[in-house]
Amino acid sequence: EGARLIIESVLAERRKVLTEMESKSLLSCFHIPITRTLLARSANEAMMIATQLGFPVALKIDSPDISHKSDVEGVALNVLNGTSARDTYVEMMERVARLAPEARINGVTVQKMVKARRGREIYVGLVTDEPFGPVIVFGAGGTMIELMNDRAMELPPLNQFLAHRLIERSRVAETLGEWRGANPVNMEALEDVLLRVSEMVCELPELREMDINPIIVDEHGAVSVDARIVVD
Amino acid sequence: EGARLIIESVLAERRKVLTEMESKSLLSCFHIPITRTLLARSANEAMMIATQLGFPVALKIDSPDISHKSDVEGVALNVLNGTSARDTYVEMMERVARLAPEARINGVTVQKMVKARRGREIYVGLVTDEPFGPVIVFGAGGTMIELMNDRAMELPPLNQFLAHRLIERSRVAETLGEWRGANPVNMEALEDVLLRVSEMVCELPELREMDINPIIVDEHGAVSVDARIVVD
Amino acid sequence: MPMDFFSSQAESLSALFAPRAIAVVGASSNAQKIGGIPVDYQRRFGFEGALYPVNPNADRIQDLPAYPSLRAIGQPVDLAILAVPSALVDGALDDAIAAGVKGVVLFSSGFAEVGAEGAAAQARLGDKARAAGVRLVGPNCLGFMNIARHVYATFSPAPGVGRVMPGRIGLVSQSGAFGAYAYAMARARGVGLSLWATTGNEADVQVADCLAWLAQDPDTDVIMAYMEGCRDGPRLRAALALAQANGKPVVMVKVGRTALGAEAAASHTAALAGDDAVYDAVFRQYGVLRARNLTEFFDLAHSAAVAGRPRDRSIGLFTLSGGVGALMADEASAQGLDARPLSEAAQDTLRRWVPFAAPRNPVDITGQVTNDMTLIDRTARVMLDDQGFASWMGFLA
Amino acid sequence: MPMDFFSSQAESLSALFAPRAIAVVGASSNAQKIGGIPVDYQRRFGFEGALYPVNPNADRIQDLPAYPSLRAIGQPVDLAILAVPSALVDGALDDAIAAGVKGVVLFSSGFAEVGAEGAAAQARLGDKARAAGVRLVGPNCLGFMNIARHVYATFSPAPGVGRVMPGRIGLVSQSGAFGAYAYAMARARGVGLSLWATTGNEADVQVADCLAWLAQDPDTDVIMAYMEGCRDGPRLRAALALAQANGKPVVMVKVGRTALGAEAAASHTAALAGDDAVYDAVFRQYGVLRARNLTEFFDLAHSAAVAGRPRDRSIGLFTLSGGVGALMADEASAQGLDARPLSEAAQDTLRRWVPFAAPRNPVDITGQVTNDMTLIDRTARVMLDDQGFASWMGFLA
Ligand SMILES: CC(C)(COP(=O)(O)OP(=O)(O)OC[C@H]1O[C@@H](n2cnc3c(N)ncnc32)[C@H](O)[C@@H]1OP(=O)(O)O)[C@@H](O)C(=O)NCCC(=O)NCCS
Ligand SMILES: CC(C)(COP(=O)(O)OP(=O)(O)OC[C@H]1O[C@@H](n2cnc3c(N)ncnc32)[C@H](O)[C@@H]1OP(=O)(O)O)[C@@H](O)C(=O)NCCC(=O)NCCS
Ligand SMILES: [Ca+2]
Ligand SMILES: [Ca+2]
Repeated sequence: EGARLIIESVLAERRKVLTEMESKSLLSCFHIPITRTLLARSANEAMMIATQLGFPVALKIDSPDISHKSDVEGVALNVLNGTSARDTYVEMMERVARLAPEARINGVTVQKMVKARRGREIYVGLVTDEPFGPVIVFGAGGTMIELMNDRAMELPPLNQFLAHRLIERSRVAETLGEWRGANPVNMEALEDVLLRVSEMVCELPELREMDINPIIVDEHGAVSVDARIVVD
Repeated sequence: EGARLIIESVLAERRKVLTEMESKSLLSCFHIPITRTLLARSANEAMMIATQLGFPVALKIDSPDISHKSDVEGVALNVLNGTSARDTYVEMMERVARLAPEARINGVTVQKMVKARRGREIYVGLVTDEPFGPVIVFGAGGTMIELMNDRAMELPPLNQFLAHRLIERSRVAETLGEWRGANPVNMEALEDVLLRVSEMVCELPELREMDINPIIVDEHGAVSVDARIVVD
Repeated sequence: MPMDFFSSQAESLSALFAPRAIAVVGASSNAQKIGGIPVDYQRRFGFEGALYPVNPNADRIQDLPAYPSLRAIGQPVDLAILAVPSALVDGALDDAIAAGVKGVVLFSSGFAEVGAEGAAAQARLGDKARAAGVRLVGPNCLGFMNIARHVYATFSPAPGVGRVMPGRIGLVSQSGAFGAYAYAMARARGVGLSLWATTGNEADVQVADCLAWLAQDPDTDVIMAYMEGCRDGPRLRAALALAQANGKPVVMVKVGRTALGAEAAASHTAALAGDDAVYDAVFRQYGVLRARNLTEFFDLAHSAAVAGRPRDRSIGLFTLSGGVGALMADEASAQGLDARPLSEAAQDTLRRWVPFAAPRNPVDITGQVTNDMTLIDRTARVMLDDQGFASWMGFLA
Repeated sequence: MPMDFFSSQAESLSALFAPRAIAVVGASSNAQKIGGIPVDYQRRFGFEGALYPVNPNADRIQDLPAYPSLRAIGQPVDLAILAVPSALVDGALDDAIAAGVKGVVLFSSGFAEVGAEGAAAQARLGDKARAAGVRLVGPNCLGFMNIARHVYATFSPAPGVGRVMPGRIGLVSQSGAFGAYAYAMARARGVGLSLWATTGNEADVQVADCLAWLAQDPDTDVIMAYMEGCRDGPRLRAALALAQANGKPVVMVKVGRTALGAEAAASHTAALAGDDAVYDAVFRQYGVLRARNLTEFFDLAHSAAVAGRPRDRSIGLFTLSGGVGALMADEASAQGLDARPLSEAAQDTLRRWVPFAAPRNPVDITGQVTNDMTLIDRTARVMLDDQGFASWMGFLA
């Protein structure tokens, strides 16, 4: 199905790292909720997509050759209106062309900003360990995750019990109940993400690495805001 | 001077906890940089102040009786234009009146959102220990700080060397150099904040607790976005 | 990994670990030489089966008739111990296969640990043994001892200094030196062992295989293991699952907790260190008790042998001194144990006996015990009856 | 806290810790009773000054003439040891002050540890002593011993079982039981002590005062301390600063690392536990070595006494077994030590001696030492010369 097609076309191009669009599409194939992400190929298209999605939006460079978008300033968050969406597109293309002249550029993705205010930022990942194979990782998300060093691990396959225990072992679990005036998060939604990642591992032996970071979870559900997948 | 006046008027009202406005004014007296924060007493005033400051802005309830503003949903971030500043004011006042009917309300403070994108969120605090007295705390800021458990401590008075060592001992120090494509932060600005907190401790024996969280620091400098001070 | 993999494994390892006839190839008349020691040990320590020294340059070795080759023995041999220089190993293995041995212990160094060429030679040995259905321990190992059956297929000087008692703890170590040191510690602490085995470069038999064998061994209740790296993740997981299913606690020292340790381990056994956090996940999954050092290794194994695994994290702390009680409380908390307080009723009982006692948990029954020694036993009973602690710990000085 | 505070302190404590004449109030003919033990110890263990038993109900105590009161002695008394029930303590202190003693050791229980009333009585005792310029150790303490001067102002049975050697380590403990256990450990480990002191409820003399005295004591090089809570933060900081200025390492056990431990400690000495992280900040500021348990307490003190504080965190690790080397590397890394590698030149030297050695750091010189014992010394020298490690650690089994 869809997932196989994505992976095969990436491998056919002799690539290993999926773009954010490709990564999110793969998550979608397994019914892991993602922020809708659309590709703009021109400044005007960026403006129109943004206006349809509703503001604020985030713009990110889309290139198979750039795996750390912020290193080339290829990320613009909180873009507030159509004009600045258009201007941001132009500036970003210029800047990236200067900083990464060799990179193939598909365009710029546009996505609605997720209100993270009452939500908690979560990390879900996959690493391939030698000698144990795939390992599922759960912990605090966001940009400071390395500092928090909050990585609970479990070997797939997961069931609901194991997924629950994996979440509980993380430090970020403390924030998932009633927390600073926010309601408890929808734990089932979070467990679902883990169960689906476990399915992905079983069905897609090509998966090597996966970082979904952040997943924003609140009382209503969980949504993956950024993702990066490596296959081989 | 100003600092004494603020503290004496708070104590005269038999209060111990300063409002955010009072706390930031106290920091200002010691030349600790803060985000400009103005008090609106009506919805229209909120709209006008916000328009002058420039968008996006943050609105927060201002009350001597509410020490955790988010518990009464008394914080609205990323307000994007004048109309929503006005509407937010009205909604917030209603909500707070419902959730904390006893609380005296001064109005709503309006401040410009600080672009934290390339900045790092820092916590600087003061605790009064029994038996050692005042202790200065430095670590990662933001809403997840308890999870990170990143609290380096030093007893005042600080000098530049001690302030530097205190910063270095924190885990967040790892992010203060070149970090994810961002330039190293202005360390001197951060050390300055610590030195000035140390001065405050020496000159204001009434200080019991202080949380400046977050201080947003980048290559250009440091600015205190939220603060809470307790005196006695 | 299907479970019947391990039952066929277990059979072939049983022939290796409980041989009726042993040959020593490279046997020496000098009982101090690597090839002389196993001959000496089997004779002195009461091995009850047949023993055949093999050495083309001698007629007799340590009062036994010597044979020029394994084939020349003309009698069934279960275990061949090879103690010849690496260049002669390949021929000796051919000889062993031709003689129909079931297992081989290969002491010789000069294989994977010395580089790519050695690694290739080692891989060929492993393949050849597997093709012939012969189990191979080593190379570059210190062999094994089956304590109950007086089998000493090792050249470690440790049993020469003094032997450990037979017991119900099995010990397997990838490193020979670590194994020898642990053997000496077991002896010093009076810990009895069933099997002691070292796996060295693991051309065939891995730590995981020994774990699985011990998990099925009726003479073993508790398993101690030392690992530097794991060659076959699924095999290790299956072995740990078997031990868990059979209710045998596994106490594990796995080096490489830190980058520096992993590097040191890798330079040593040429095994993959892997991500230590993943080992932790695996160990948690199968209830393995992980020890950080030799003291913990034996403390955990000893308490597991005496009392099994504690049911949960609850612990009652007992002391005669509030200071030591606070130290114990600190350590228990830091280790994530649950030192929950006694009920008010139980506290009242203790206060009735000793008005100045600290009766919560830690319980400090104070120096009053010097007047009344029964307080220790009585207090322990009150604590266990009241809270049903999974563990209880007393400091009586 | 001005530094001359401690020099006047030090004088008054010197009179207490090095008395020329001792009186025991509540002295008993029964050498097993709390009031009989100090009389017995001074006589048996060679105290060279005058000794006066005080007991209104006896003429002679343990072969010595007994006095009905301190005043009745009619000779100068430096130290009065009070071993009378709490109700008699106030009168005994008046008597001591009237008799012009310089210091008092007060064993009796029944003060702050039993509640508010006891605390008030204790505060009055402290005030009275301070007003009179008399130093007071206790109440609810086990007293002190000045090992070099054969002063045994204690009723701890520990020295009765066997005495520690005189030495250059001073040990002060808030808890009597902890102090007694540490005394026994010092004896078992052959660690020599200068002063041993317990402070109990600290109506006057605190752990901090003893630290400051030891920091100035010419017979003490290293200070071991056990604390449950600190009554006077600035005083403790000043004392630690003094020890640091005088170059004397302080090794500290401070209970209350965790909430549970802090609670246990508070119920014990009624002292404020405070925020443990602040203690850590204070200890770091003055270079105090914090130990988590009794083993670490003595290990740290012993190495500080032998070699002082290491200059920095660099360490050379040496082993004969790669496995143990990896264990050492793990622990060193986990403790934040810097096990930096040897230079290529030094590694080449080691490889020339032992081709299969692991020469980086940890250095594994392998079992080759059995052939050539000089390898240990030679390798250590290469390591130290090459990297100038502040610490070096070898595991030779
Ligand atoms: C295996 C090893 C010990 C052999 O070394 P060695 O004892 O010096 O070897 P030798 O050449 O003396 O051979 C051993 C004996 O085999 C005999 N021998 C020679 N050819 C033989 C053959 N084809 N078949 C059988 N025996 C033979 C020799 O005569 C000698 O007996 P002797 O002592 O009576 O003369 C050595 O190569 C080695 O690997 N040592 C390291 C072992 C180790 O550390 N393992 C890891 C532990 S963690
Ligand atoms: C201090 C304490 C030991 C006294 O208890 P005790 O020995 O049973 O008390 P006694 O009533 O027997 O008095 C002791 C001696 O003083 C004598 N005495 C009585 N009145 C006296 C007085 N006014 N002056 C001097 N001596 C007096 C008694 O005759 C007795 O001597 P004896 O044994 O020869 O008859 C006890 O009150 C106590 O506090 N014990 C706990 C100590 C402790 O644990 N400290 C903390 C350690 S960490
Ligand atoms: Ca080894
Ligand atoms: Ca005590």
